[in-house]
Amino acid sequence: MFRKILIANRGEIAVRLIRACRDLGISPVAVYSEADRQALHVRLADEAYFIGDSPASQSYLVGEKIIDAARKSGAEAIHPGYGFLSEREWFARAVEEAGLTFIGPSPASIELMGDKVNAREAAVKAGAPIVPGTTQPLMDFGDAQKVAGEIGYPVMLKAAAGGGGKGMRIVQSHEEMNAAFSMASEEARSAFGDPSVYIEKYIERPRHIEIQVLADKYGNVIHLGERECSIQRRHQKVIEECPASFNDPELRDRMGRTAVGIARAAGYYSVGTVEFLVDAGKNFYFLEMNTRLQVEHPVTELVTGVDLVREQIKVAAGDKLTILQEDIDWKGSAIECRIYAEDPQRNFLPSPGRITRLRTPAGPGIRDDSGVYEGWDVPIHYDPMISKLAAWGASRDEAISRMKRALGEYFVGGIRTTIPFFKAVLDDDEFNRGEIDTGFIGRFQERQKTGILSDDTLDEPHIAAMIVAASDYARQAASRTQPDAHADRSFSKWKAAGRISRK
Amino acid sequence: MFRKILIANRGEIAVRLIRACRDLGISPVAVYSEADRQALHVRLADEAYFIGDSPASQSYLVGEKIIDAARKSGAEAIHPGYGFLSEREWFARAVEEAGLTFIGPSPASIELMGDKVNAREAAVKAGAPIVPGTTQPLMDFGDAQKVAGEIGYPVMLKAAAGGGGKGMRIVQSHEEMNAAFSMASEEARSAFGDPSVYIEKYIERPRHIEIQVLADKYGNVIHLGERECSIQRRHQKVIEECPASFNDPELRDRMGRTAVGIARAAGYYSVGTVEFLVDAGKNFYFLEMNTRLQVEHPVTELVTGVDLVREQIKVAAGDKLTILQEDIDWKGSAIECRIYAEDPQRNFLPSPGRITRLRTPAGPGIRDDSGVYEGWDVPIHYDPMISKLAAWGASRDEAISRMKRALGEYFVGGIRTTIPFFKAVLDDDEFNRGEIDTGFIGRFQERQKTGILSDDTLDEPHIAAMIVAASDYARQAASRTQPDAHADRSFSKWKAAGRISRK
Amino acid sequence: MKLDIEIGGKIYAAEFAAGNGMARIAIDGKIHEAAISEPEPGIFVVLINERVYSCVIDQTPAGRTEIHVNHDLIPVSVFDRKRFTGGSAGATSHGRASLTAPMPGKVVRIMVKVGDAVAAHQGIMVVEAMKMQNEVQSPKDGTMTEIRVSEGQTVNAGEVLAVID
Amino acid sequence: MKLDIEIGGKIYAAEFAAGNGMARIAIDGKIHEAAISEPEPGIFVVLINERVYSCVIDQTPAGRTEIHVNHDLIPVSVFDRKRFTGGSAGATSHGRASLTAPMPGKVVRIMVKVGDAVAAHQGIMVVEAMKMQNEVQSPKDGTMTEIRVSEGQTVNAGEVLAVID
Repeated sequence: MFRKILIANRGEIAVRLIRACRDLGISPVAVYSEADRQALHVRLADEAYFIGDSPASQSYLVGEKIIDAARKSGAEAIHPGYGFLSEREWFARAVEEAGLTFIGPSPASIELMGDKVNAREAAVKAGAPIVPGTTQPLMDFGDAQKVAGEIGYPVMLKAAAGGGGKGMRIVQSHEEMNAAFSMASEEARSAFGDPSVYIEKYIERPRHIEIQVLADKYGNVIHLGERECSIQRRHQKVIEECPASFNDPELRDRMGRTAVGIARAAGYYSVGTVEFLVDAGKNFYFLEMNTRLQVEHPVTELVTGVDLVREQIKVAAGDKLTILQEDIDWKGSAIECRIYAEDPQRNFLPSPGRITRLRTPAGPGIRDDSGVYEGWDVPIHYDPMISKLAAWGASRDEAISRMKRALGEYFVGGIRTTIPFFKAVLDDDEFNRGEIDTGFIGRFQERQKTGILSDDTLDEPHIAAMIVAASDYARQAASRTQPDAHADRSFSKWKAAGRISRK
Repeated sequence: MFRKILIANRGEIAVRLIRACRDLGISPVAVYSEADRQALHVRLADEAYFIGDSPASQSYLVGEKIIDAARKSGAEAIHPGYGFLSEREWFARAVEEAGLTFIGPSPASIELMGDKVNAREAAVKAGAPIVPGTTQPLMDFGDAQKVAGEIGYPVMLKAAAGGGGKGMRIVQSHEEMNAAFSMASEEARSAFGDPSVYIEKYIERPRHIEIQVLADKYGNVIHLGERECSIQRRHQKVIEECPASFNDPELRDRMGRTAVGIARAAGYYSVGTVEFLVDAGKNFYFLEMNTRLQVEHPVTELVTGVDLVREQIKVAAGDKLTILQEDIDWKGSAIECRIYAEDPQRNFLPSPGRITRLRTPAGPGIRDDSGVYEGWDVPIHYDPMISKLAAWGASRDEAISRMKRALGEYFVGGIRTTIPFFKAVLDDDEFNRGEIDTGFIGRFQERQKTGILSDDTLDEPHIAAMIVAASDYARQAASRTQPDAHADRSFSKWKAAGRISRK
Repeated sequence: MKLDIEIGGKIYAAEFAAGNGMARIAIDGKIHEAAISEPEPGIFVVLINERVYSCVIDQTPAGRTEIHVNHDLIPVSVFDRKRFTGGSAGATSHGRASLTAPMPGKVVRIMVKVGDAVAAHQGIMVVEAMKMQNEVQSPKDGTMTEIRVSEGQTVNAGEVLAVID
Repeated sequence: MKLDIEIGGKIYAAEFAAGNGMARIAIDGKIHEAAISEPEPGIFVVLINERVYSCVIDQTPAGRTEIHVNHDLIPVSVFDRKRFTGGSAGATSHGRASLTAPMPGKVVRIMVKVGDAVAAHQGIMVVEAMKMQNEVQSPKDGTMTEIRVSEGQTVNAGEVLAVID
């Protein structure tokens, strides 16, 4: 086993990886950019190396600097997390050439499966059904218009190198293609350093369901079942579940065996995710394979009890899988909400800035994988996700109830987050019935609009708000006239004197 | 199902019960004493009723005030938690007479099983083996000396009305009996309002293992396996595990069936715990039954996936058990550390006071059931437990690793806690091998004493401490000479200017 | 203390008194009483008829004071009656329109030049934050008279990016 | 800045300088350099040779400053060399002994009266906190000359309860 691992990432996933290292008795080494000097992952690591200016292109995407830091620290392995360099074949190769272990699949597997275009070809060879579309990156928007004309609108543009909704665009018509194509390639370049995009037929109201696979270097491949990731806005997942809300063990088995077949065909080892679209008739189509740890891995961990990061590190160290397919059982139900620094009331506009207050939820069934702390300035340079909140329950209903409770306890001050949005989604009937597809959020937002009622009466929460506002105002007025009387916690004096008379 | 439940408790268990209410869509009502005006359980409830002065005897132990608050609030049921009034038969009866539901067993069951002396008689009738001793409260210390002489020293004095180590004393000889008897009865009176104590043979190096039972009002009784609670200091549990470290399903089955038999004989419903001593030969002896929710219930919840508080509330509402014995399976391993406001370096002396800082752990496998927040003054009046930290892992080793990681993340400033003590215990070889009995802590403390080495060299943590101390000193010196220059976060200026030059 | 309190777009005349852990507010002649305490700085527990309201006073990065009651944001502002001047007169545009940054971020592309004619909803520039690109569009037909930022520049939320006449 | 720093019972002469996110300390002629920042008030991140030390400066209820490094308590005190007077001379007892409260709590029982002869390790009173009773014992043979508390009284940690001559 490794003694020291360098974590080539930031935010919540760096914290998650640091925790996995601690659980295995491995010393975690962090890297950080200018904007992340005081980041949580730096504070929790044993060592921390500065790797450059704030934009990822000058720090977290510079493989050379990261390998250099690994060498200096004496780390034997590099964990890339997700995003950044996690699916760059050249980086995996450079790590191995530097005599270090890349904690992920082989460079050859990344090359084959990490590129969406090659992956589709490989999946077809492995017998998996696919959605019609190109298997080659498009040259320009004219090329895109030509292909789209053949397979018929609507179509989807996707980054060849990426995932997570970046560089992804639905195109409804010939006319929209020009603008959409340039936005998609620019986002792809900005997010992954590669502007290539490809195209595929857009299937309406599909479920987005993925299979988690786990494989060692000796050809043992298992799957850990599905995750339902249909709840997306801007093609980015925001809520994930395990099992899928239709909870169909027979479908799980069929999809699982297909995913294992694809992984096997790619000579795959490490953790990986095979993504499918599932239509209303439960037909599934291979979408792509993510050759890395997935953001939403916690829901699988909660339901199977398998620590995916631990297994991934062990496999990288050359251990054989000790878990067989028949050891995997799925108990209860888990759900994850991605807490983003975004304003749900302003169309999910990014909301970076200082977190003035942070109260995180806890208690039965709750797991909070956070990358921030009170007082932290969420930078403009990186992904807006500040935390992943997950809830487990013996049933889907129990998981939802616990998630609602946890969202109620969660408070983030100073910036806007998606917490209020999730509260509303979890109260939604369609959601509770499990009627989920990738169009859910759009329909949900329509329902929300019609549901808003303006109410003129002052109820008790309003009275409470008025009392607090007036108290604050009075305190400030007092401190203007008597500056010395203004203590940090001057209301505590009330407490001291505060024998509240009651009947 | 109830719409509103009054929670007749405080601290972490009140918070736990509030969360259970939220999960069931029930409105939680809190009660609070003078010292608890700003307590976390008050802040998290929907309603909060003041019930008197700080000493429990004037607030949390006054049944009348609590029933009064329940009436005013319109609650249909009262949950007593553990401790306080949870095992007082008269209180359960008064609640029912007030037309409310007591969330616990029937008054008759409490009377029969809650009193340790009656319980032993009942257990014997149900065929359970018991430890030799009295079945009647002792009159005075002379009486105690007489009985102890018959069964042979060492003996154990125990509060007839209580649990949790209060009013418990090992007596090694005739001479110690006088002092021990009066301390034990006084503690019993102070903790439970009843000075009665009884006596039993003290079995050396036993394991303290208990079985969780769950029963409805229709005669359905199941058990949820054992908890290992041998790690005790001052006869109070501090670390609990599920399963027991020897993990013996056959023994679990035998003890489980015995516990179910005892519960059935007592006409028991609700959750309850049957405690046993287990000797080296895996013979078990009935100790007592706790007719309430147990402090350490989370480890059972983590391993079985059953929410015990939810089941308890449902049973109280008249629901039939939907879980059968064969539905219960035990997955992985869980461990709980009770975080006490006590100073482990000063023989666990109570350490009440202001919590100046609080950083709680999170991430995979971690559950923190806390009753406090940063800024809270831990009162002198109540139990010193501020939180229960639990970790789940696929194996006992994984659970221990995760617990160690979580303890490393946990920081409580301003007061002393048992966190450093737990870190040392979890690093102990005997503990890791599972060589546990109720004498573990004593032996562990002896090992610790011999292991302390004085080290004269300044290593990097010492240098870091010196730098921080010097920086703080310099800042204070600067603010004395230039008061205006002293901002709240003046070191942040360093950050702003802080481009640290690196090679 | 006489105050005007704006909540939900309506302004209420209020009379407020506090002390000894209690607060009293009269609104439209109706008196509301509450126990109030501040367990953590800026966090208040308000008890009205034994019902618990956890209130947080918070400052946004833009400097605006916000109050959350049981974690729901309630927009409320207080004016001293003596000082209240009757609503802040936001200067109206009179045909001129400013383009402002919708969020903190970086200007990654400017698609027009000063002097260009622009149409309503035409994309003027793209601001990127947190890997998301947002197109800032013209609110009206007109002429680009001023561009105050350049490509690559970091901007704050609300900062004026350009002016259209 | 020249300082004397006491750590682990030993006093070190140190020279300290800080600024621009860096700190430098010379101890016994050896220079240590660190990057230092304060992400939260009172919480410092100190990087020495890229190794991370999370340091918390904390104030105990008794008012003592404490430093925790990676959550382990490290007892350290700083004296300005100019002001340092050479160790606080804790007044020795000269045969008199004070009994102090070992923790905040309530006096629940006093077992002796003024004038009583007491023996070393004899129980003098019982202080209760958090449902735990602690017997306060006499440190020596002697006579109880003063009892400063009464049964039922609340006491702070370190408060003098009684004096034995």
